[in-house]
Amino acid sequence: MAANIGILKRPVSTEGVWGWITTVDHKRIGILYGVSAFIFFLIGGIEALLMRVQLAQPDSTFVDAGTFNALFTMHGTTMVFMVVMPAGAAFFNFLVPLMIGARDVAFPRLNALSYWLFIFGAILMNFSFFKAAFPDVGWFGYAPLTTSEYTLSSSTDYWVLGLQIMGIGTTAAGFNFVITILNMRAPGMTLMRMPLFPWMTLIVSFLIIFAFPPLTIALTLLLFDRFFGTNFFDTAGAGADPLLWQHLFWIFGHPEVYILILPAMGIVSDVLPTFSRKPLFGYTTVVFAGAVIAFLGFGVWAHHMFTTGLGAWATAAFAGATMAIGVPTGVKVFNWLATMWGGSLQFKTPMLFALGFISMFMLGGLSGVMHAAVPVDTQQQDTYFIVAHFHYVLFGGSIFGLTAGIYYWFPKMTGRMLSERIGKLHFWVMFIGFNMTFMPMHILGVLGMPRRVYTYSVEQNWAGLNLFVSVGAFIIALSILLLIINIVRSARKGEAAGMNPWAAATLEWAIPSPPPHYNFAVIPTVRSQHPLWDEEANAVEPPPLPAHGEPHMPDPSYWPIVVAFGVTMVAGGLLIWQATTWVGLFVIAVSGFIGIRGIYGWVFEPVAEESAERVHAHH
Amino acid sequence: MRNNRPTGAGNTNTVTTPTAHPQNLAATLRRLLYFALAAVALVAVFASCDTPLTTFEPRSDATQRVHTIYIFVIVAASIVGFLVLAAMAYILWKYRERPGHTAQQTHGNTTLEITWTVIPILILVAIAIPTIVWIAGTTAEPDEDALHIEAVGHQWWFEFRYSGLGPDGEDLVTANELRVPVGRQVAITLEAKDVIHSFWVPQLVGKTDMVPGRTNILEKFTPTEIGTFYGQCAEFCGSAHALMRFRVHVDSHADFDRWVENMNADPVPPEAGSVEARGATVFTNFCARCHTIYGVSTEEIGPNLTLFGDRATLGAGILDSTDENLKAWVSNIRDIKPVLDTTNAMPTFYVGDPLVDQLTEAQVDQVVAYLKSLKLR
Amino acid sequence: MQYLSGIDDHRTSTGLDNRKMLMWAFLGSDVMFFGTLIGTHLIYRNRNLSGPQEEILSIPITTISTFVLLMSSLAMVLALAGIQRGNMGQFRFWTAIVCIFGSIFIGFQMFEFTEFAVHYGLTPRTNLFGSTFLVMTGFHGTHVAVGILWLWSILFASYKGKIHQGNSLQVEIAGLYWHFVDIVWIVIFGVVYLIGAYGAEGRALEEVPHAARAVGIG
Amino acid sequence: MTTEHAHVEEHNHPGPRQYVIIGAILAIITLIEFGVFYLSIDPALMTWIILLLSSSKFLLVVGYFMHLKFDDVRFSGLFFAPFLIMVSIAVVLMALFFNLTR
Repeated sequence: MAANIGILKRPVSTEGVWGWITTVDHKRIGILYGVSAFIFFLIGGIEALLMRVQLAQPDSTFVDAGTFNALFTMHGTTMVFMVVMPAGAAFFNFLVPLMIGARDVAFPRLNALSYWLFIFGAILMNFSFFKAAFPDVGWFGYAPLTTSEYTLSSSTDYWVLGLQIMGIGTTAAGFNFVITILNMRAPGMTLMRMPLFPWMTLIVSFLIIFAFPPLTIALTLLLFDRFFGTNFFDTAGAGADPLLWQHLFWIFGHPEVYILILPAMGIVSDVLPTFSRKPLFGYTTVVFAGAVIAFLGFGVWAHHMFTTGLGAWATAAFAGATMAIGVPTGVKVFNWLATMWGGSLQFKTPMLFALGFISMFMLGGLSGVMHAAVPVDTQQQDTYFIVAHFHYVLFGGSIFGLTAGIYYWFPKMTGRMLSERIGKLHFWVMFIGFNMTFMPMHILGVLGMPRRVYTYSVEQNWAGLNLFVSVGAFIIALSILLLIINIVRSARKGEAAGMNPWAAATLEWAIPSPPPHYNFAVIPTVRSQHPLWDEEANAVEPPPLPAHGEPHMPDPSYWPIVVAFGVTMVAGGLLIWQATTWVGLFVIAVSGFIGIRGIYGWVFEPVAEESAERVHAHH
Repeated sequence: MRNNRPTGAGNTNTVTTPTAHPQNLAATLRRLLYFALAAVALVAVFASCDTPLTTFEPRSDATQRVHTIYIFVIVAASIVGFLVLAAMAYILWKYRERPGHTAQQTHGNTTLEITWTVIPILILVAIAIPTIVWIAGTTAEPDEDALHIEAVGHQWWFEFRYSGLGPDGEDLVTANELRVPVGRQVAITLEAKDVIHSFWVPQLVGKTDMVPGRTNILEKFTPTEIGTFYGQCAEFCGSAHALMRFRVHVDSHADFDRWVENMNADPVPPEAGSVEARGATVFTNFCARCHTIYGVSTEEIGPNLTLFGDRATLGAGILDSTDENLKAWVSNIRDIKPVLDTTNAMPTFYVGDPLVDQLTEAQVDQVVAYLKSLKLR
Repeated sequence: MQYLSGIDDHRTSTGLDNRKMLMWAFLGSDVMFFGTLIGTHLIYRNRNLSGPQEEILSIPITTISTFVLLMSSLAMVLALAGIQRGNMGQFRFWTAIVCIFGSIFIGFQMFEFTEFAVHYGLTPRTNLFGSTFLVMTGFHGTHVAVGILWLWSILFASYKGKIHQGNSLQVEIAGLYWHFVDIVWIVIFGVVYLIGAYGAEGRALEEVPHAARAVGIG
Repeated sequence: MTTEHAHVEEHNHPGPRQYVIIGAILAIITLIEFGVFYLSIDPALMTWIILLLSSSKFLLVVGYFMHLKFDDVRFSGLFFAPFLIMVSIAVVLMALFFNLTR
């Protein structure tokens, strides 16, 4: 019925490259997210290594100032928006429906659109490398440095548009997971029976849909300034206040910090009980603490701006709110420790990474409390102490947590185990490399080394520590190599995982590995927080498919990628417009049409082709 | 309902993988300890070096106050960190998987959880109190006899304007090397010409941003020791951000007064026919388009160069003020510093290419000699 | 753990429809979007260095356009009430009214923007007021335009039999969006126009309508 | 399920008559706002009056036209939670930018 509306025939095959491009299966989209994030992780890592080579010795001329500034800008932007967030999204996508007992997310095609917008936005931003140069204004893009008056190249345009497109995709994903988790749970899976990972996904999704609009606005204002000559950040000519950008950016940016860390907290909260062989200690408290962190996260943005002259009372209030966030965070750490107390701890690789997460994240949290103390912040702000702090939170926290997730769920995703031997080696090399890299940065910060400097002079006496740090960075790189080796080895000769290799408690382990495309042959009914530990079905094969065959699943669709392409090319047209007006307008018009056509095609395409009749009859 | 909670290995679904042996764990912990000791030793080595931007050697009342809180916070955080890590190590050791040991199926304990909610609150309150007292202290009015200075950030150098100390009661302007007397309070207001910069002299005063369109107030400070202190722009401000440095010379009262007097006095014209005199002509014809020397020129686009011969550095504190460096700087600033080619950027004067050069090499030498001759009397 | 068989594919945990919940979540997110835009406008008030600002806002004209938008909202609920009762004629009539009123509102806005540009020389490039005001109301206008497009599409689809009493939820969701656009305007009209322009320096007294002066509130 | 749900809802929904009444109230409030604008009163008082009138219009549309008054409470949560966050943020921002915190 719908096929004749579209100019594109409905894809029917799930095989081959087109199968992946048109897929709406949450597991495949999850894998796409994961693989993309990993590729960008390598790119962002190489950027970091280049910076570390430059800083390994004083007055180095390995790269010049402009290149270095581009490197740290792209390293930050890449790691935040193209690595940790999509890596989180990879786990959301693959696991949340499995963990809550659903067959897919609430809006499978919207889910595909989210991925394509993310990847197109990321590619657009990185494309600046071929066109002008990488953006070099910092991942925070403080105005007025980003206005065309002070940024002569078009690289900042790529940065703005790329972020904007990724932001739209992310927000769409946020909507999807809010609805999925609220609405698609299996019977009996009450909110307070959900594992911690879907819980944290829910909270993160709320953060996304409420925190991204301020960023969207900030980017839009900047975009209008750069493209159409508005005055939002024109301090000299129009009397604008550059702090507007900082406020809007951090109103987004601080919740963003929790968007980056909460998924890792969710992973660890599910990994720990499995390898402690006992339930999470104080489930309700851990859930509640996550929610409180998220809520308070909207009220502390100005602590990124203590040195901008906010005024005494505003500073005091934001300092107080910031310290308050330390409380639920601390409670989580204590609850994790108490989860292990009295357990029977199995030091498998995922557990090691989870332990790495707890210890390193806690150190990052403690240094965070230090600069919540405003006087201390006047000395620490914009020094390597801050760099050390947020790498303890985002690398020691997010990356360790996500790696725990990789080792924990890789068997579920692929059906094969990763090597424990290489995995443990990976952990220790990464743990040591991480601490070698970032622990000395605390000292560098105390010794006054500012962030974002491409060079420093001999007389500063920072050379020795910097060399040490750079060596550490390469040890981290080595550990990532071990991960790659482990994955390749597993793909070739990894042992079969079976349904539940870790004897874990949650629903995703009740189905075969890798899961069939419909996830659950029959939707389970849940009676407790630990269905596979508490109930009779433990260690029992899932029921066979019912007599009427496989459940109806949504069919693949071209429209998500068509819409994403249209949106991205509108941005591309804007970029062309700056150089050649009419060509740009033409591109904008054509791609705008493609986008709108895509939306119409999407709207009038039934979710699943063969069930079109049935759906129609249902209404 | 049968409780099938697995108690470790032996579950039907478990793929048997080698579990960590206690010996391995002990060895690992031992290795970790060595690593930590090595790290501490490293800190000791590097902390003993002379690092001019260190935040740990306060030389003013302001940084001293901050330092006290800094140390308190570090000690508090270290104790908490150590205790939690120790507890974690104990738990990992005590409850490691071993034969005959099964996990206790606890779900939570309200009393415990309340306890470890209250303890962080108490610690944070203990940190919040000195913080808020300190913030309240920053709102105090400056002393009656405070030295009022306006610092302006430019891409990429610092301008310092002493209120009312200049010729005819106007501002006395200097650049990149701030001079203040010891023991007298300094009250600095901060502004910026183009993008956001940040004023920071770690040993004298914590940083505050210089925001275009705003006037920020730096924390008032009283230097307690004579000497030269290093400053650095602490907010990313474009390509040469790393090279935007400055110095603060804390002088005795007598030296400071002598400097102010000299700044205000008309410079002695160089002896006619000397190299310096020819340099002065070059200066008037070229450099004076942007640079002020009191009594010689008035444009304020570039840094004020009065008494330049007494400066220890050039180029916003990035080079020692030697003849060779100055010559290279005047010849082609782009060799030294990444400069945005805006209208306010310093031109390239000499690269040995007649099509580009505005000056000859000899003229560069002359202007270098002239600038170096502008010294205190 | 038990397995149920024959679960309805359309069952949801909360009993609420996914799409309707999506629209509410989207509106929640859009609150942040417009809140930030309006907030930006408010914090940049009175920072203009030059050029016209709030004194040029025409309250009488905007009151009329506000009224038009409010009435389109009324038409929207009447259209929904129609389709929910299976009265397609009522639904189509009121939906068309919504689209027409929405278009009139857009017309007012275009008139306003043109007036500002031609008579007062105010464009987004002129000053901060021009930038914040025009971008904010421009985004609102874009939302209105999208709503009109959406409702026209629904109206056409209803003639093709694709919108009927059975899926009136489609209309309800579009309606939620339309009402949201309306309440955003309620806020903009109150905060930006009325409070913003009240007592603005240079506001011409002639602007007070005769009717208002006649009843003594001028 | 959707149709069934809609029918259940309709029982306590207001009908076209109530909608027209609400519409009339909205129009009257708008007229009052218009009148208030031409009063010569203290700007602060005027601000509060307009805020009060606008929020009552806001609540009428949200409550009746958008059915939030009769619909599931979770919808109200999805809408008013960000609303409260945004209002608080805006108030704080205005306090900061108008230098009320110095």
